[in-house]
Amino acid sequence: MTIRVQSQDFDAGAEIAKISATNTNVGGVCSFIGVVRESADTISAMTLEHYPGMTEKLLAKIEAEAQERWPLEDSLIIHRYGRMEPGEQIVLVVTASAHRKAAFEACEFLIDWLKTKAPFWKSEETAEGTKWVEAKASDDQAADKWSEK
Amino acid sequence: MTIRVQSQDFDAGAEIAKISATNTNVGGVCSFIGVVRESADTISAMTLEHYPGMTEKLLAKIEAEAQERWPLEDSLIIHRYGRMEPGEQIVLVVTASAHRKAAFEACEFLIDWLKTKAPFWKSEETAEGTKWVEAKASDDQAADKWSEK
Amino acid sequence: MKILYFAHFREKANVAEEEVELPDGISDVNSLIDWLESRSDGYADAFADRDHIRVAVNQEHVDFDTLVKMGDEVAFFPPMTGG
Amino acid sequence: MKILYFAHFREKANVAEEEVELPDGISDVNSLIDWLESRSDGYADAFADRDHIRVAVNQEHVDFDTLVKMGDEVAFFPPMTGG
Repeated sequence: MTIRVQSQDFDAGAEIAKISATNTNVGGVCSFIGVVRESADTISAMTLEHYPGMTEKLLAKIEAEAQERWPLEDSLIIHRYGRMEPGEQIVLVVTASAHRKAAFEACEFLIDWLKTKAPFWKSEETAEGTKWVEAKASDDQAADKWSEK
Repeated sequence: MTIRVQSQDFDAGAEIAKISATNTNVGGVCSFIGVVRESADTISAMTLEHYPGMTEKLLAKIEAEAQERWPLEDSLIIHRYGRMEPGEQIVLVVTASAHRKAAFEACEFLIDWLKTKAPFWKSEETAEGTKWVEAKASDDQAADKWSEK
Repeated sequence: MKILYFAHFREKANVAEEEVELPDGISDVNSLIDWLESRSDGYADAFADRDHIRVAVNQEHVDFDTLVKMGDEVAFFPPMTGG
Repeated sequence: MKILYFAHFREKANVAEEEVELPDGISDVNSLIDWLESRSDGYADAFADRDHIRVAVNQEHVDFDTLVKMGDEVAFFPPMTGG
Protein backbone atom coordinates (compact mmCIF):
# COMPACT_ATOMS: atom_id res chain seq x y z
CA MET A 1 0.00 0.00 0.00
CA THR A 2 2.71 2.43 -1.02
CA ILE A 3 2.70 5.27 -3.56
CA ARG A 4 5.70 7.25 -4.68
CA VAL A 5 5.82 10.06 -7.25
CA GLN A 6 9.44 10.98 -7.82
CA SER A 7 11.94 12.19 -10.43
CA GLN A 8 14.72 9.76 -9.49
CA ASP A 9 15.02 6.22 -10.86
CA PHE A 10 14.07 3.18 -8.74
CA ASP A 11 15.41 -0.34 -8.19
CA ALA A 12 12.49 -2.41 -9.50
CA GLY A 13 14.03 -5.72 -8.42
CA ALA A 14 14.54 -4.61 -4.84
CA GLU A 15 11.01 -3.14 -4.68
CA ILE A 16 9.44 -6.33 -6.02
CA ALA A 17 11.47 -8.46 -3.60
CA LYS A 18 10.22 -6.36 -0.69
CA ILE A 19 6.54 -6.84 -1.68
CA SER A 20 7.10 -10.52 -2.31
CA ALA A 21 8.34 -10.98 1.26
CA THR A 22 5.28 -9.23 2.76
CA ASN A 23 3.73 -12.21 4.55
CA THR A 24 3.09 -15.92 4.09
CA ASN A 25 -0.43 -15.30 2.73
CA VAL A 26 1.16 -14.09 -0.50
CA GLY A 27 0.96 -16.76 -3.19
CA GLY A 28 1.62 -14.58 -6.21
CA VAL A 29 3.30 -11.27 -6.99
CA CYS A 30 2.58 -9.59 -10.30
CA SER A 31 4.56 -6.60 -11.47
CA PHE A 32 4.72 -4.31 -14.46
CA ILE A 33 7.59 -2.00 -15.38
CA GLY A 34 6.96 0.68 -18.00
CA VAL A 35 10.07 1.63 -19.94
CA VAL A 36 10.82 4.51 -22.36
CA ARG A 37 10.77 2.94 -25.79
CA GLU A 38 12.48 4.14 -28.90
CA SER A 39 9.59 4.61 -31.34
CA ALA A 40 9.46 5.01 -35.11
CA ASP A 41 10.32 8.71 -34.73
CA THR A 42 13.46 7.67 -32.82
CA ILE A 43 12.84 9.66 -29.71
CA SER A 44 15.98 10.94 -28.04
CA ALA A 45 14.11 11.50 -24.76
CA MET A 46 10.73 12.17 -23.20
CA THR A 47 9.68 14.45 -20.39
CA LEU A 48 6.83 13.70 -18.02
CA GLU A 49 5.04 16.59 -16.38
CA HIS A 50 2.49 16.09 -13.60
CA TYR A 51 0.12 17.97 -11.30
CA PRO A 52 1.77 17.80 -7.87
CA GLY A 53 -0.80 17.26 -5.15
CA MET A 54 -3.54 15.98 -7.43
CA THR A 55 -1.33 13.10 -8.62
CA GLU A 56 -0.69 11.73 -5.15
CA LYS A 57 -4.34 12.19 -4.18
CA LEU A 58 -5.61 10.29 -7.26
CA LEU A 59 -3.03 7.53 -6.95
CA ALA A 60 -4.03 6.94 -3.32
CA LYS A 61 -7.69 6.80 -4.40
CA ILE A 62 -7.12 4.30 -7.18
CA GLU A 63 -4.92 2.11 -5.01
CA ALA A 64 -7.72 2.06 -2.42
CA GLU A 65 -10.16 1.07 -5.18
CA ALA A 66 -7.89 -1.81 -6.24
CA GLN A 67 -7.72 -2.94 -2.61
CA GLU A 68 -11.51 -2.96 -2.48
CA ARG A 69 -11.99 -4.85 -5.73
CA TRP A 70 -9.31 -7.52 -5.23
CA PRO A 71 -8.06 -9.31 -2.11
CA LEU A 72 -4.58 -7.78 -2.16
CA GLU A 73 -2.03 -8.43 0.55
CA ASP A 74 0.13 -5.54 -0.62
CA SER A 75 0.65 -3.15 -3.53
CA LEU A 76 3.09 -0.54 -4.74
CA ILE A 77 2.99 2.21 -7.37
CA ILE A 78 6.07 4.25 -8.28
CA HIS A 79 5.64 6.82 -11.06
CA ARG A 80 8.46 9.09 -12.20
CA TYR A 81 8.31 12.57 -13.70
CA GLY A 82 10.99 14.64 -15.43
CA ARG A 83 13.22 13.83 -18.39
CA MET A 84 13.97 10.17 -19.30
CA GLU A 85 15.92 8.55 -22.10
CA PRO A 86 15.09 5.32 -23.99
CA GLY A 87 15.60 2.28 -21.77
CA GLU A 88 14.84 4.22 -18.58
CA GLN A 89 12.08 3.04 -16.26
CA ILE A 90 8.98 5.27 -16.02
CA VAL A 91 6.58 3.39 -13.80
CA LEU A 92 6.40 0.32 -11.55
CA VAL A 93 3.24 -1.38 -10.34
CA VAL A 94 3.43 -4.39 -8.01
CA THR A 95 0.51 -6.35 -6.55
CA ALA A 96 0.61 -9.27 -4.14
CA SER A 97 -2.27 -11.61 -3.39
CA ALA A 98 -2.99 -15.12 -2.18
CA HIS A 99 -4.09 -15.96 -5.74
CA ARG A 100 -2.48 -15.16 -9.06
CA LYS A 101 -5.64 -14.05 -10.85
CA ALA A 102 -6.24 -11.24 -8.35
CA ALA A 103 -2.59 -10.15 -8.57
CA PHE A 104 -2.70 -10.05 -12.39
CA GLU A 105 -6.04 -8.26 -12.65
CA ALA A 106 -5.22 -5.63 -10.04
CA CYS A 107 -1.82 -4.95 -11.64
CA GLU A 108 -3.31 -4.51 -15.10
CA PHE A 109 -6.16 -2.39 -13.71
CA LEU A 110 -3.68 -0.05 -12.03
CA ILE A 111 -1.48 0.41 -15.10
CA ASP A 112 -4.47 0.88 -17.43
CA TRP A 113 -5.74 3.48 -15.02
CA LEU A 114 -2.41 5.30 -14.72
CA LYS A 115 -2.25 5.60 -18.52
CA THR A 116 -5.53 7.50 -18.79
CA LYS A 117 -6.62 8.95 -15.46
CA ALA A 118 -3.51 10.04 -13.60
CA PRO A 119 -2.49 13.68 -14.27
CA PHE A 120 0.72 13.02 -16.18
CA TRP A 121 1.58 14.41 -19.62
CA LYS A 122 4.39 13.23 -21.86
CA SER A 123 6.32 15.28 -24.37
CA GLU A 124 8.74 13.65 -26.80
CA GLU A 125 11.94 15.03 -28.27
CA THR A 126 11.89 14.09 -31.95
CA ALA A 127 13.94 15.10 -34.99
CA GLU A 128 11.39 17.90 -35.61
CA GLY A 129 11.50 19.21 -32.06
CA THR A 130 9.50 18.63 -28.91
CA LYS A 131 5.85 17.63 -29.13
CA TRP A 132 3.14 16.59 -26.69
CA VAL A 133 2.11 12.93 -26.89
CA GLU A 134 -1.54 12.47 -27.89
CA ALA A 135 -3.77 10.29 -25.75
CA LYS A 136 -4.52 6.95 -27.40
CA ALA A 137 -8.03 5.59 -27.91
CA SER A 138 -6.67 2.08 -27.20
CA ASP A 139 -5.60 3.25 -23.73
CA ASP A 140 -9.08 4.63 -23.04
CA GLN A 141 -10.62 1.34 -24.12
CA ALA A 142 -8.23 -0.57 -21.86
CA ALA A 143 -9.22 1.61 -18.90
CA ASP A 144 -12.94 1.45 -19.74
CA LYS A 145 -13.02 -2.32 -19.50
CA TRP A 146 -12.55 -1.99 -15.72
CA SER A 147 -15.53 0.35 -15.28
CA GLU A 148 -18.00 -1.03 -12.83
CA LYS A 149 -21.56 -1.39 -14.01
CA MET B 1 13.96 -16.71 -24.48
CA THR B 2 15.43 -18.49 -21.47
CA ILE B 3 14.21 -21.51 -19.50
CA ARG B 4 15.68 -22.81 -16.28
CA VAL B 5 14.48 -25.77 -14.22
CA GLN B 6 16.48 -25.85 -11.01
CA SER B 7 16.33 -26.68 -7.31
CA GLN B 8 18.17 -23.58 -6.08
CA ASP B 9 16.46 -20.26 -5.38
CA PHE B 10 16.73 -17.32 -7.80
CA ASP B 11 17.11 -13.54 -7.54
CA ALA B 12 13.84 -12.42 -9.14
CA GLY B 13 14.76 -8.75 -9.05
CA ALA B 14 18.06 -9.26 -10.86
CA GLU B 15 16.39 -11.52 -13.46
CA ILE B 16 13.62 -8.98 -14.14
CA ALA B 17 16.16 -6.15 -14.41
CA LYS B 18 18.12 -8.14 -17.01
CA ILE B 19 15.02 -8.69 -19.19
CA SER B 20 13.97 -5.09 -18.77
CA ALA B 21 17.30 -3.93 -20.21
CA THR B 22 16.99 -6.18 -23.30
CA ASN B 23 16.70 -3.49 -25.95
CA THR B 24 15.05 -0.13 -26.58
CA ASN B 25 12.03 -1.75 -28.27
CA VAL B 26 10.87 -2.89 -24.84
CA GLY B 27 8.06 -0.67 -23.56
CA GLY B 28 6.72 -2.96 -20.84
CA VAL B 29 7.96 -5.82 -18.71
CA CYS B 30 5.43 -8.00 -16.91
CA SER B 31 6.47 -10.53 -14.32
CA PHE B 32 4.89 -13.04 -12.01
CA ILE B 33 6.51 -14.67 -8.99
CA GLY B 34 4.78 -17.71 -7.47
CA VAL B 35 5.45 -18.07 -3.76
CA VAL B 36 4.78 -20.95 -1.32
CA ARG B 37 1.79 -19.81 0.68
CA GLU B 38 0.78 -20.90 4.13
CA SER B 39 -2.69 -22.32 3.55
CA ALA B 40 -5.53 -23.16 5.93
CA ASP B 41 -3.84 -26.47 6.75
CA THR B 42 -0.73 -24.49 7.73
CA ILE B 43 1.73 -26.23 5.51
CA SER B 44 5.19 -26.51 6.96
CA ALA B 45 6.69 -27.13 3.51
CA MET B 46 5.95 -28.42 0.03
CA THR B 47 7.98 -30.56 -2.32
CA LEU B 48 7.86 -30.25 -6.09
CA GLU B 49 8.69 -33.29 -8.17
CA HIS B 50 9.12 -33.10 -11.94
CA TYR B 51 9.86 -35.21 -15.01
CA PRO B 52 13.42 -34.26 -16.03
CA GLY B 53 13.76 -34.07 -19.78
CA MET B 54 10.06 -33.74 -20.51
CA THR B 55 9.81 -30.57 -18.39
CA GLU B 56 12.50 -28.69 -20.30
CA LYS B 57 11.11 -29.90 -23.63
CA LEU B 58 7.56 -28.75 -22.81
CA LEU B 59 8.69 -25.43 -21.39
CA ALA B 60 10.68 -24.68 -24.55
CA LYS B 61 7.61 -25.57 -26.62
CA ILE B 62 5.24 -23.35 -24.69
CA GLU B 63 7.70 -20.46 -24.68
CA ALA B 64 7.92 -20.79 -28.48
CA GLU B 65 4.11 -20.75 -28.64
CA ALA B 66 3.99 -17.55 -26.56
CA GLN B 67 6.56 -15.99 -28.90
CA GLU B 68 4.35 -16.87 -31.86
CA ARG B 69 1.14 -15.56 -30.33
CA TRP B 70 2.50 -12.28 -28.94
CA PRO B 71 5.19 -9.89 -30.21
CA LEU B 72 7.64 -10.53 -27.38
CA GLU B 73 11.09 -8.98 -27.27
CA ASP B 74 12.21 -11.40 -24.56
CA SER B 75 10.91 -13.90 -22.02
CA LEU B 76 12.13 -15.96 -19.09
CA ILE B 77 10.76 -18.93 -17.17
CA ILE B 78 12.45 -20.23 -14.03
CA HIS B 79 10.73 -23.14 -12.26
CA ARG B 80 12.13 -24.76 -9.13
CA TYR B 81 11.75 -28.32 -7.88
CA GLY B 82 12.57 -29.86 -4.51
CA ARG B 83 11.50 -28.87 -0.99
CA MET B 84 10.40 -25.30 -0.28
CA GLU B 85 9.08 -23.57 2.82
CA PRO B 86 6.36 -20.88 3.05
CA GLY B 87 7.61 -17.57 1.67
CA GLU B 88 10.03 -19.26 -0.74
CA GLN B 89 9.81 -18.53 -4.46
CA ILE B 90 8.63 -21.40 -6.71
CA VAL B 91 8.41 -19.91 -10.16
CA LEU B 92 9.23 -16.76 -12.09
CA VAL B 93 7.80 -15.75 -15.47
CA VAL B 94 8.95 -12.53 -17.16
CA THR B 95 7.78 -11.20 -20.54
CA ALA B 96 8.96 -8.07 -22.35
CA SER B 97 7.20 -6.43 -25.28
CA ALA B 98 6.82 -3.09 -27.01
CA HIS B 99 3.26 -2.95 -25.64
CA ARG B 100 1.94 -3.71 -22.19
CA LYS B 101 -1.08 -5.74 -23.28
CA ALA B 102 1.13 -8.31 -25.02
CA ALA B 103 3.43 -8.51 -22.00
CA PHE B 104 0.51 -9.06 -19.60
CA GLU B 105 -1.28 -11.62 -21.76
CA ALA B 106 1.84 -13.66 -22.52
CA CYS B 107 2.87 -13.69 -18.86
CA GLU B 108 -0.57 -14.85 -17.69
CA PHE B 109 -0.73 -17.42 -20.50
CA LEU B 110 2.62 -18.90 -19.44
CA ILE B 111 1.77 -19.15 -15.75
CA ASP B 112 -1.71 -20.60 -16.46
CA TRP B 113 -0.05 -23.13 -18.68
CA LEU B 114 2.65 -24.04 -16.13
CA LYS B 115 -0.06 -24.70 -13.54
CA THR B 116 -1.79 -27.35 -15.63
CA LYS B 117 0.42 -28.64 -18.43
CA ALA B 118 4.00 -28.72 -17.14
CA PRO B 119 4.97 -32.04 -15.55
CA PHE B 120 5.34 -30.86 -11.95
CA TRP B 121 3.61 -32.37 -8.93
CA LYS B 122 3.34 -30.82 -5.50
CA SER B 123 3.13 -32.60 -2.19
CA GLU B 124 2.39 -30.73 1.03
CA GLU B 125 3.55 -31.45 4.54
CA THR B 126 0.52 -30.95 6.77
CA ALA B 127 -0.28 -31.75 10.39
CA GLU B 128 -1.64 -35.14 9.19
CA GLY B 129 1.44 -36.01 7.14
CA THR B 130 2.42 -35.58 3.53
CA LYS B 131 -0.22 -35.51 0.81
CA TRP B 132 -0.26 -34.89 -2.93
CA VAL B 133 -1.91 -31.63 -4.00
CA GLU B 134 -5.01 -32.20 -6.16
CA ALA B 135 -5.29 -30.40 -9.48
CA LYS B 136 -7.80 -27.54 -9.34
CA ALA B 137 -10.66 -27.14 -11.81
CA SER B 138 -10.12 -23.36 -11.62
CA ASP B 139 -6.59 -23.83 -12.95
CA ASP B 140 -7.86 -25.92 -15.86
CA GLN B 141 -10.41 -23.24 -16.70
CA ALA B 142 -7.70 -20.57 -16.58
CA ALA B 143 -5.56 -22.59 -18.99
CA ASP B 144 -8.50 -23.42 -21.27
CA LYS B 145 -9.27 -19.78 -21.93
CA TRP B 146 -6.04 -19.57 -23.96
CA SER B 147 -6.98 -22.48 -26.25
CA GLU B 148 -6.99 -21.48 -29.86
CA LYS B 149 -10.14 -22.10 -31.82
CA MET C 1 -9.12 32.11 -7.97
CA LYS C 2 -5.92 30.19 -8.61
CA ILE C 3 -5.62 28.78 -12.15
CA LEU C 4 -3.02 26.19 -13.17
CA TYR C 5 -2.06 25.34 -16.77
CA PHE C 6 -0.37 22.10 -17.80
CA ALA C 7 1.26 20.76 -20.99
CA HIS C 8 0.27 22.76 -24.10
CA PHE C 9 -2.08 24.99 -22.09
CA ARG C 10 0.95 26.32 -20.19
CA GLU C 11 2.92 26.74 -23.41
CA LYS C 12 0.18 28.49 -25.39
CA ALA C 13 -1.14 30.72 -22.63
CA ASN C 14 2.48 31.23 -21.57
CA VAL C 15 1.68 30.91 -17.89
CA ALA C 16 1.96 27.98 -15.42
CA GLU C 17 -0.07 29.44 -12.61
CA GLU C 18 -1.90 32.70 -11.92
CA GLU C 19 -4.26 34.33 -9.43
CA VAL C 20 -7.23 35.96 -11.17
CA GLU C 21 -10.11 38.16 -10.05
CA LEU C 22 -13.22 36.80 -11.73
CA PRO C 23 -15.39 39.33 -13.58
CA ASP C 24 -19.14 39.17 -12.98
CA GLY C 25 -21.10 36.49 -14.83
CA ILE C 26 -18.68 33.63 -14.44
CA SER C 27 -20.44 30.82 -12.67
CA ASP C 28 -19.16 27.57 -14.13
CA VAL C 29 -16.22 26.07 -16.03
CA ASN C 30 -17.85 26.87 -19.41
CA SER C 31 -18.12 30.57 -18.70
CA LEU C 32 -14.64 30.60 -17.16
CA ILE C 33 -13.20 29.18 -20.40
CA ASP C 34 -15.17 31.76 -22.48
CA TRP C 35 -13.63 34.53 -20.44
CA LEU C 36 -10.09 33.12 -20.51
CA GLU C 37 -10.28 32.75 -24.31
CA SER C 38 -11.09 36.44 -24.64
CA ARG C 39 -7.96 37.51 -22.76
CA SER C 40 -5.36 37.05 -25.53
CA ASP C 41 -4.55 35.17 -28.73
CA GLY C 42 -2.42 32.75 -26.67
CA TYR C 43 -5.33 31.88 -24.37
CA ALA C 44 -7.67 31.64 -27.37
CA ASP C 45 -5.27 29.20 -29.01
CA ALA C 46 -4.91 27.13 -25.83
CA PHE C 47 -8.67 26.70 -25.42
CA ALA C 48 -9.59 26.43 -29.12
CA ASP C 49 -10.29 22.68 -29.16
CA ARG C 50 -12.81 22.14 -26.35
CA ASP C 51 -12.99 18.39 -26.91
CA HIS C 52 -9.42 18.15 -25.71
CA ILE C 53 -9.75 20.27 -22.59
CA ARG C 54 -9.76 18.48 -19.24
CA VAL C 55 -10.42 20.43 -16.08
CA ALA C 56 -9.98 19.84 -12.36
CA VAL C 57 -11.55 21.99 -9.65
CA ASN C 58 -9.83 21.68 -6.28
CA GLN C 59 -7.92 18.69 -7.67
CA GLU C 60 -11.07 16.78 -8.65
CA HIS C 61 -11.60 16.00 -12.33
CA VAL C 62 -14.94 17.66 -13.25
CA ASP C 63 -17.32 18.46 -16.14
CA PHE C 64 -17.61 21.89 -17.80
CA ASP C 65 -20.94 22.63 -16.11
CA THR C 66 -19.36 22.41 -12.65
CA LEU C 67 -19.79 25.64 -10.64
CA VAL C 68 -16.66 27.61 -9.76
CA LYS C 69 -16.12 30.44 -7.28
CA MET C 70 -13.39 32.65 -5.86
CA GLY C 71 -10.99 30.63 -3.71
CA ASP C 72 -11.14 27.55 -5.96
CA GLU C 73 -8.05 25.99 -7.51
CA VAL C 74 -8.84 25.31 -11.18
CA ALA C 75 -6.48 23.41 -13.48
CA PHE C 76 -6.59 22.99 -17.27
CA PHE C 77 -4.81 20.18 -19.09
CA PRO C 78 -5.11 17.83 -22.09
CA PRO C 79 -6.13 14.14 -21.84
CA MET C 80 -3.66 12.32 -19.60
CA THR C 81 -0.76 10.32 -21.04
CA GLY C 82 0.89 8.73 -18.00
CA GLY C 83 2.12 5.22 -17.31
CA MET D 1 10.15 -50.65 -22.60
CA LYS D 2 11.13 -48.09 -19.97
CA ILE D 3 8.32 -47.08 -17.62
CA LEU D 4 8.52 -44.08 -15.27
CA TYR D 5 6.18 -43.44 -12.34
CA PHE D 6 5.65 -40.03 -10.75
CA ALA D 7 3.93 -38.73 -7.61
CA HIS D 8 1.43 -41.22 -6.12
CA PHE D 9 2.07 -43.73 -8.94
CA ARG D 10 5.65 -44.05 -7.72
CA GLU D 11 4.55 -44.35 -4.12
CA LYS D 12 1.79 -46.92 -4.71
CA ALA D 13 3.63 -49.08 -7.25
CA ASN D 14 6.75 -48.57 -5.13
CA VAL D 15 8.97 -48.04 -8.15
CA ALA D 16 10.29 -44.87 -9.84
CA GLU D 17 11.52 -46.45 -13.05
CA GLU D 18 11.71 -49.94 -14.52
CA GLU D 19 12.55 -51.79 -17.74
CA VAL D 20 9.82 -54.27 -18.70
CA GLU D 21 9.45 -56.96 -21.35
CA LEU D 22 5.96 -56.59 -22.78
CA PRO D 23 3.86 -59.79 -22.95
CA ASP D 24 1.99 -60.42 -26.21
CA GLY D 25 -1.24 -58.54 -26.81
CA ILE D 26 -0.18 -55.16 -25.51
CA SER D 27 -0.61 -52.64 -28.28
CA ASP D 28 -1.75 -49.38 -26.73
CA VAL D 29 -1.73 -47.46 -23.44
CA ASN D 30 -5.08 -49.01 -22.41
CA SER D 31 -3.82 -52.57 -22.67
CA LEU D 32 -0.53 -51.59 -21.01
CA ILE D 33 -2.46 -50.25 -17.99
CA ASP D 34 -4.59 -53.44 -17.87
CA TRP D 35 -1.44 -55.53 -17.71
CA LEU D 36 0.34 -53.30 -15.14
CA GLU D 37 -2.73 -53.42 -12.86
CA SER D 38 -2.58 -57.20 -12.85
CA ARG D 39 0.99 -57.29 -11.58
CA SER D 40 0.38 -56.54 -7.87
CA ASP D 41 -2.00 -54.89 -5.40
CA GLY D 42 0.29 -51.85 -5.38
CA TYR D 43 0.02 -51.42 -9.16
CA ALA D 44 -3.72 -52.10 -9.02
CA ASP D 45 -4.09 -49.35 -6.42
CA ALA D 46 -1.97 -46.90 -8.42
CA PHE D 47 -4.06 -47.35 -11.58
CA ALA D 48 -7.50 -47.73 -9.91
CA ASP D 49 -8.86 -44.29 -10.84
CA ARG D 50 -8.41 -44.05 -14.60
CA ASP D 51 -9.84 -40.52 -14.80
CA HIS D 52 -6.81 -39.31 -12.90
CA ILE D 53 -4.14 -41.07 -14.94
CA ARG D 54 -2.06 -38.97 -17.29
CA VAL D 55 0.40 -40.64 -19.63
CA ALA D 56 3.35 -39.54 -21.76
CA VAL D 57 4.96 -41.66 -24.48
CA ASN D 58 8.47 -40.57 -25.38
CA GLN D 59 7.86 -37.38 -23.36
CA GLU D 60 4.75 -36.41 -25.32
CA HIS D 61 1.46 -36.19 -23.44
CA VAL D 62 -0.90 -38.70 -25.19
CA ASP D 63 -4.34 -40.38 -25.03
CA PHE D 64 -4.96 -43.94 -23.82
CA ASP D 65 -5.52 -45.25 -27.34
CA THR D 66 -1.99 -44.30 -28.40
CA LEU D 67 0.05 -47.26 -29.65
CA VAL D 68 3.10 -48.31 -27.63
CA LYS D 69 5.98 -50.62 -28.53
CA MET D 70 9.27 -51.94 -27.14
CA GLY D 71 11.86 -49.17 -26.95
CA ASP D 72 9.33 -46.50 -25.94
CA GLU D 73 9.66 -44.44 -22.77
CA VAL D 74 6.24 -44.41 -21.07
CA ALA D 75 5.50 -42.27 -18.00
CA PHE D 76 2.47 -42.32 -15.69
CA PHE D 77 1.51 -39.41 -13.48
CA PRO D 78 -1.51 -37.57 -12.02
CA PRO D 79 -2.82 -34.23 -13.36
CA MET D 80 -0.07 -31.63 -13.11
CA THR D 81 0.12 -29.16 -10.25
CA GLY D 82 3.03 -26.91 -11.13
CA GLY D 83 3.48 -23.16 -11.06
